[in-house]
Amino acid sequence: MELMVSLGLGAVTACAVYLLLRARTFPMVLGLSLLSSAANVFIFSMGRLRSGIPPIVNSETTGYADPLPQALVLTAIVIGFGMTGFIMALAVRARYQTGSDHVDGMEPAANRTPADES
Amino acid sequence: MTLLIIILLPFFAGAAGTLMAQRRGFSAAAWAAAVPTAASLALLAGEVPEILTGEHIIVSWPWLPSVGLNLSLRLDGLSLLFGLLILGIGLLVILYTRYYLSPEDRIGRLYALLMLFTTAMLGIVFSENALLLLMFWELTSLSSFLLIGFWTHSPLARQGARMAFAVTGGGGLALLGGLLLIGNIAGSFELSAWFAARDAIRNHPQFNIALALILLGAFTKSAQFPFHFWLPAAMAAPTPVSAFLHSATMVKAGVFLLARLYPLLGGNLVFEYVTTTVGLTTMVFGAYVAMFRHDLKGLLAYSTISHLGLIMFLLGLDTPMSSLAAVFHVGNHATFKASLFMAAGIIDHECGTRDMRRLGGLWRQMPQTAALAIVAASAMAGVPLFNGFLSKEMFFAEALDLHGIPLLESIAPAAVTLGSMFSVAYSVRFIHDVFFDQPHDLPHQPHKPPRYMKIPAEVLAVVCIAVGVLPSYTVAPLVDVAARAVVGDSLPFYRIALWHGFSLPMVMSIVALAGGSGIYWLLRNRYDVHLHVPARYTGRLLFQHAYDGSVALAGRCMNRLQNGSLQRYLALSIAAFIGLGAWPFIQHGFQTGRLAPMPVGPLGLVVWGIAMIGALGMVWSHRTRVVAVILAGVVGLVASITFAYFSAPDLSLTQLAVEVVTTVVLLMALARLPQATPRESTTHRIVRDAALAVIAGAGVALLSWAVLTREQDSIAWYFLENSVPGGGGHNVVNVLLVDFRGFDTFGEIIVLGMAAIGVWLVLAGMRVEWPAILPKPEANGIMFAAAARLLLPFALLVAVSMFLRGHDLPGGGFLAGLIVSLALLMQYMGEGLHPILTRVRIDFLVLIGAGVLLAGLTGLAGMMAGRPFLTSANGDLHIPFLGDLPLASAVAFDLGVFMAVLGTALLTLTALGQARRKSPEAEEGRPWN
Amino acid sequence: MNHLLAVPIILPAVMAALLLILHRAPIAAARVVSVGATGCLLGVAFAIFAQAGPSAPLVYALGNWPAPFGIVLVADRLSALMLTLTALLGLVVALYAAQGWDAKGRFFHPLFLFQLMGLNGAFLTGDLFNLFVFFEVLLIASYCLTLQGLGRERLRATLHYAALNIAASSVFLIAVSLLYGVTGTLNMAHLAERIARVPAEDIALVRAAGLLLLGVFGVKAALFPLHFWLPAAYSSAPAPVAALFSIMTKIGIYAIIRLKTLVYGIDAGAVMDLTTPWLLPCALVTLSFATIGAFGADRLAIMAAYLTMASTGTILSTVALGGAAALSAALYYLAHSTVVIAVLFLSADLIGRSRGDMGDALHPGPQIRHAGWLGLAFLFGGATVAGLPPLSGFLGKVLVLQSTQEGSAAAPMWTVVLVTSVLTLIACTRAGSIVLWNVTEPLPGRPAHPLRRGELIAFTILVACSLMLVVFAAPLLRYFDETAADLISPTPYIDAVLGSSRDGVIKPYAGVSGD
Amino acid sequence: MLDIAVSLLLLIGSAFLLVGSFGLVRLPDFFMRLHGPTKATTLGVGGMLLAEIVHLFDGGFSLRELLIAGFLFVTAPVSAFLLGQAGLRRRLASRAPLPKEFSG
Amino acid sequence: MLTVSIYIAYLAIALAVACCMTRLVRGPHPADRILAFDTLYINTIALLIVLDIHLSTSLFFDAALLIALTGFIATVALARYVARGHVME
Amino acid sequence: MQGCPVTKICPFPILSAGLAATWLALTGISPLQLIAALALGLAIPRFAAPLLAALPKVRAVGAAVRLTAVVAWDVLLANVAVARLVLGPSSRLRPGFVRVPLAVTHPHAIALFASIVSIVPGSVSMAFSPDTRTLLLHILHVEDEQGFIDRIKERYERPLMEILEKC
Ligand code: NA
Ligand code: NA
Repeated sequence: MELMVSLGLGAVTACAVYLLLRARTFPMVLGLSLLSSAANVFIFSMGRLRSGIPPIVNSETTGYADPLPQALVLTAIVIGFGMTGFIMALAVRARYQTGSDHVDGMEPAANRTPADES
Repeated sequence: MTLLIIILLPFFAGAAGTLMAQRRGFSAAAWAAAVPTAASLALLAGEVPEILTGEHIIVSWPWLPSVGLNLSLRLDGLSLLFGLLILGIGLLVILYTRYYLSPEDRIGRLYALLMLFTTAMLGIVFSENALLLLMFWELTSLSSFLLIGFWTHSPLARQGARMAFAVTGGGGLALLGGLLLIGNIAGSFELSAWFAARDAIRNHPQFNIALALILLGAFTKSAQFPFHFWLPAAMAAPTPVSAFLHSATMVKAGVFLLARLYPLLGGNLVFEYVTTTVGLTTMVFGAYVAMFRHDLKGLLAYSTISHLGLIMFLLGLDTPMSSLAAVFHVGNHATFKASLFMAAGIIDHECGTRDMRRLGGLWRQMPQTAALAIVAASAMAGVPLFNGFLSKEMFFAEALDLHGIPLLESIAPAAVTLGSMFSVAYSVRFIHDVFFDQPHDLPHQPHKPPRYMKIPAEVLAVVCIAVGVLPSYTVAPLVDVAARAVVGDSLPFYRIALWHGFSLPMVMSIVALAGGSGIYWLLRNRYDVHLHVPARYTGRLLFQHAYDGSVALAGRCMNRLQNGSLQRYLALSIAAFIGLGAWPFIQHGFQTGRLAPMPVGPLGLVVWGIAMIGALGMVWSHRTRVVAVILAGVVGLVASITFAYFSAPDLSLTQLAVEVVTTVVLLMALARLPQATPRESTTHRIVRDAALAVIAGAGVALLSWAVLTREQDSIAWYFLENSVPGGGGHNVVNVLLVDFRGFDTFGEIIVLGMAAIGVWLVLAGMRVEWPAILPKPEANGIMFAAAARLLLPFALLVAVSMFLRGHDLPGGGFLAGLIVSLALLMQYMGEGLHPILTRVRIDFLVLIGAGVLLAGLTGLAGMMAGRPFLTSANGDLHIPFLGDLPLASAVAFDLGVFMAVLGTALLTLTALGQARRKSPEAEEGRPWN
Repeated sequence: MNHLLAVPIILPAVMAALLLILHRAPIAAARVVSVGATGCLLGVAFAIFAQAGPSAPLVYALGNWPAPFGIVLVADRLSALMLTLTALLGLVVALYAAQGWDAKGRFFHPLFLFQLMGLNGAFLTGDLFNLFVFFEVLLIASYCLTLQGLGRERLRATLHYAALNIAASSVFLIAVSLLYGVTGTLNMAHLAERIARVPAEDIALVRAAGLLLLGVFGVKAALFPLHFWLPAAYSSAPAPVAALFSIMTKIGIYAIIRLKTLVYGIDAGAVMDLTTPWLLPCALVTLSFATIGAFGADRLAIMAAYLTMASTGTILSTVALGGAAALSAALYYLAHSTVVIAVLFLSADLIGRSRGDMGDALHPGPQIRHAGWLGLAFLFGGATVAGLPPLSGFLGKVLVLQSTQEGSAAAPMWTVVLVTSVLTLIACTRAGSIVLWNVTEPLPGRPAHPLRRGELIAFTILVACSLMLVVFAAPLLRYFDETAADLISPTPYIDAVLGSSRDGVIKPYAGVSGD
Repeated sequence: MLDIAVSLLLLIGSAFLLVGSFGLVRLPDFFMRLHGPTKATTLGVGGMLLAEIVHLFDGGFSLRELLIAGFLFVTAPVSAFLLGQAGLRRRLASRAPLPKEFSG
Repeated sequence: MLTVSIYIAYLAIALAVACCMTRLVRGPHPADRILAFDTLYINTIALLIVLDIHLSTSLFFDAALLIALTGFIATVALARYVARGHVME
Repeated sequence: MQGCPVTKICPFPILSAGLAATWLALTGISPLQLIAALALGLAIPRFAAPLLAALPKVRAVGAAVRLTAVVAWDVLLANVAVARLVLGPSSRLRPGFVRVPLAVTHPHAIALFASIVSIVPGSVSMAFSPDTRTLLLHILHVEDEQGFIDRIKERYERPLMEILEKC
């Protein structure tokens, strides 16, 4: 099971990185969002994997999964959500302002002559 | 203390005074500058008798002992000579400046800068601490920069200023390096300590590097070939500045430095060889070029270069008398060159040009000026009875006395004679072309210069003659103590006199005078020097090309490297992270742990399959963006199931809710973006990105695999043990969030709130506050609207339940906030944003602020009780007949979290919803059809 | 219980929250709150500065949970120094922005206060994950502040800035949790102990986490090749924000110092010297790259941005060489560069504003108003940053060179530092002579943006600070030496955080509650 | 006895869940596939929820599982309706002739 | 008996998920994929319930409830987006 | 009705009861929770009132229960029928769009009717005409179009009108 989680995590990370490197804002943001999901699962996995023993203290159960990474993931999920929303809005505004959704704010044709920037 | 006053007086009294006095006119400003300078001079003069006895004074105040920087000053013969020169000529320059400047010039500024320079220059000559010396050294470069650029409107001035600063300031940094190296070797920066540790320093392996750096500093400052080019360019400065800085004083700083360090450096073969070679080359080269300058100041500049070379040559030689000659010539050159500059300034001032091709016959209009110039030029040419002759004679003698310097030994006598001939030639040209030749279209008829403008030059001319005729009664004692400060007491018996009998140097002088006059005659009549066009590849032009070229190159480099491409930045960053992460495993190898893995169930396989398909599908289909959003939802769902399966119900719930909100946010953004991604990546880029992606993915997989197979040691037991007794909750994750690590959560809701504010800010200009026509309720909308309305109260109920039980069961403020947000989102979607916003008038910003404030105040409550921030309190409230109601202060904190999350989600959704869509239909396209 | 440590975090947070609640109130109120709060922060920072010096590090256990279980705030000399710098800069920026910049965007003051909270939190926290949270606080605040006033360039720059940093945040999470996975703790002092005793088979993992953290902090510090976001973001940010950002790269440097000297600071064989093969070359390349950038810059603000990066290169290359003297020099240079870069950004703004449409572009333009004062201001900034005596830059450079004289790295270090100094000097003179001297047209009749008194006060405070770095160099250097000594031997820090008895803090995690 | 009831309900639920999802693959056009989830929802999830209710029986029934059913019964038709709208508006391929007047 | 039927249920759910994934991958139209996504949500609810029965807990109930309550919002938003090009007026 | 204290405190009695029941289902029954259920049942509708104003009033509870039973039964039967259709050869299927003229007028009643039709396997509500007088259904297998329309109107629409629109 651990191996599968690792492999899945690796696959998601790889896809995230690939999307992150795209030239348009939308896939790039999807990549960021996916990357933060991967990071979340990674944090979670650092508490090791335990099935069926949530860290809710009661008199019957004696075993509990590690609660600390869970708390960290919760924080990370929420922060990741905020960041995704923010950068998505940024992408929307950049498109509105520049007319292009290229991550560099202009269509690649114009991009080939860097001299005209200065 | 006197020394310190001498140094600081010009700047602190003079600079401030002149700036204040300039409103009252030029004379007031001049007095304000002159009085402190004169005071300094008087103070210094007071020290003369003591120094002439051979004493020297060292005073020291600690400043930064750990750095080795102390306020240590030294007054000995050498610094006395230089000090008198600086202050004396300075005083004359102040007077001269008063009449030189035009009424529109800001004389206060010029004086203030001159005063700054005076202080800096005095600082150099009086420093006993090498670092202190360097500080003043760089200050002279800075003030020189500002003085050359005084006429800011002139491109030549700006260029000259920059060039001078680049060369001398850069040399100063090299000098810094050299001094630091020696300081480190010696363990101190006090010069006396260096001299004491002379042998240890010179035997240190780093000594040669230090020497090279020091020489670099000295050569740049004293305009030695090939660093000479800044000095002619510096002639764009006002003439008083040229007279003061660029002939008499600042350019002598390099020479001074080597003289000052002579006890340490002298006799070192490298030092001797390099210095003499560079000096001699500079001397001949400068003199040669000077003959062909048409500009008076240009001629004088190259002449200065030549004479500096001469002094440098003398300093390099390892004989006591050569050093004496060097010191002597410093003084002589200062007097005649300053005088010549002043004369040139007067001519320029009265005729409107400095071009010798146009000037001529001024003997008649300004006989006094002509007489002054002839005296000074004769001194420059080395004519007997003038001071220049004396030192030049010594120079010839030294050049004939080179022993043990292979090549130079044979070349030097010829070279010095040749150089002197050139020197005579340009001196003759100066006098003849200006005062006796015929003028050619002068800009205006020359008139008599003001009386007081000539006085400084006259004083200097008198000095030239007095020293030339009666050396023993004038400067001989001063030169003697100065030379002794350089070479110590090894000075043999000698006599500075006009007549030493008929000797080889005498012959050389005669040859030089005759040959020089002959050369001038040839230049005039056979070669017609007035038609000469200066060479194209001067050092100055080369520098300018190099300068412009490197600025452009730097700009181009940056445009290529820092090219504004996020893709490149990200790729490089990811590659860097991969390298960093992989490095330890390359060093130490990769090891998995020994923990037995959990068995794989069919369920695991299925979920794993969904994850793989979802993630890979996102990559595969990312061009059709809405599909990528769907698949992102799938991946989120898998994450949620994973959390649920591996005992993290809180995570699972939060992930689910967040995923839904994220999907909606992504779609709302997508509605304002193109619907499809064009195919534009080159194969090369795709391969590169895929490679990075696969490696990064593999890395993360390996890291997690390595940890998942290892035994775990952790502090986590503490939370399980203390959650109920200390935190008052059974849900350890929630207790962690609101209590053990409540501080994280406090920061996190602030992040969240700011993210929403960011969304609001970013979209501010796109906002449609109120649509002109409210969209009509659509028939097909009633399905969703009805469901949304019906679900609202139940969703609120579920939220309340999740919130209240959160401390003991999965749930809590985050989740409740998200559920309420979703419930309201349903209303937005069902009835439209604006109708709902009018009915639910919540200011989300206030909600966020209130949430943060509530969380913060809950934390502060603990402080009121004398406990740290965020200390929780909990207990059971007993209600009769009903039972115990568990209460924890953390619930209030969680309420703050709830409010902040709610405010954030709603603000984000509202801001996105209100943002204008640019012609949605036009952009919609239908890529998926 | 010394509540002083919590104040630099709570005060700005609460004030910012209040300002959000009162966001419809006139901006004057926000200005008063903002300036007042930063003033208080400065006082508190000084108090901490005074207390952190003589005694062992101050420790504050949040929620009354003992370290390493709960989150602790720790103020040692280094933290106190950073707090003071932040507060100082905060006050200056608040004053400067209150003259009108803050009205160009929205929510300047709450965002600004949250930014200060994030900075202070990052400097104070003793917990690695909490450091992540504060990084996020200060990052999101900085994104929003960079955006103030919007505009094409800002949007693009912020998008790049945010994208790179959000990606780096994921790496941060991975690295922190990896450390937790291997060592089972998050408290930095405790991590130091755990890492020192890590079994041989875990060394690679622990180092990998450390190096990933180095990379993450390198992004914040703008260390080559992770620096790419900086020039555009800093040069397009509003001036007061850019001035505030001069402490933002320092947060990365601070974290790297902590990482190197505390978390990986105890002698632990192979794990020690985490940064060795990487930090020095990267820092030197950063310095060179940045200097070339400043040299070829076509705007004052871009030049200032590259000079920010150059200061990172100088400081980190010094830190990389290690040793108490080098650390002390690095700290002095850090303090110096924080102040002077703020000076540069502010003077670029003042000059740019007085040149009308030409702005701060390095092209001949109109005569600037108040040329004397502004010229002096720029001269001061340029001379300081170029390392001209007797200003703080000179002293910083001397200290850096002196402390890095020994060893095989000295030659490249000295070469790069000296050559880049020359280039910086040339770049500054070039910029100054173009902007201040090369005037194409006389003074425009009506000044678009007059100089305001508050701006001058803010500016003067900065200049005074820079001068005080020279005047009080001796006591400051003593402080830095002590700080460096503290950093070199972290045991007292660890003892102060963890207390004396710490057996059984870590247990094999069986997934059961202890009894 | 209870186990048998639970098993039975589980099997019924599973069967209809599978049929619903199977329809998703099997049926030829979008509009026909749209019928799948309703089956999966109603008898599929419904059966399983009943199974759990019975499973948790301890003298009284726990009714909270009914909440899931209730929410699903409210939401599933809405999802289907909006998906149908999407199909109509985008005029997806359909075996039954698409009505003109409803696709605007 | 119960165990066997639980495993049968798992198998059925696995097959159902496989069907969903097939449709999700094959499309052809985004609307098809949304439909598959929605069905996946429902299958997940079923899975969570069976897990509860299997493990005799109610750990997964909350997640199932939450999906039932809010999962359709994602579906609806997606469907409306495909239909009209936006999520809300 | 205006000013009646009961309606003022509890404007949506059925909703309140449903909420209270839901609360108890979620938390279990105890004295404390009973009070909480009551409080929330009353508070939430009041709190959400601005958004609930258009909710229809239920007039006939008995009819509602009957309708529920009818629908449950139909769902059961239809599931089996449709399962056979799905598993059988798909070429045999005759899908079709069917227009159902609506008698109910209240938007919620219309929505409820459309939902019920969707819940019962074999038919899915697709769209309303702009005047909401006609409901478009997609039928998986059309045999007797008019009979189908009559049946659903009789079995679902009439009771709905009785429950929601009898005023
Ligand atoms: Na002439
Ligand atoms: Na919770």
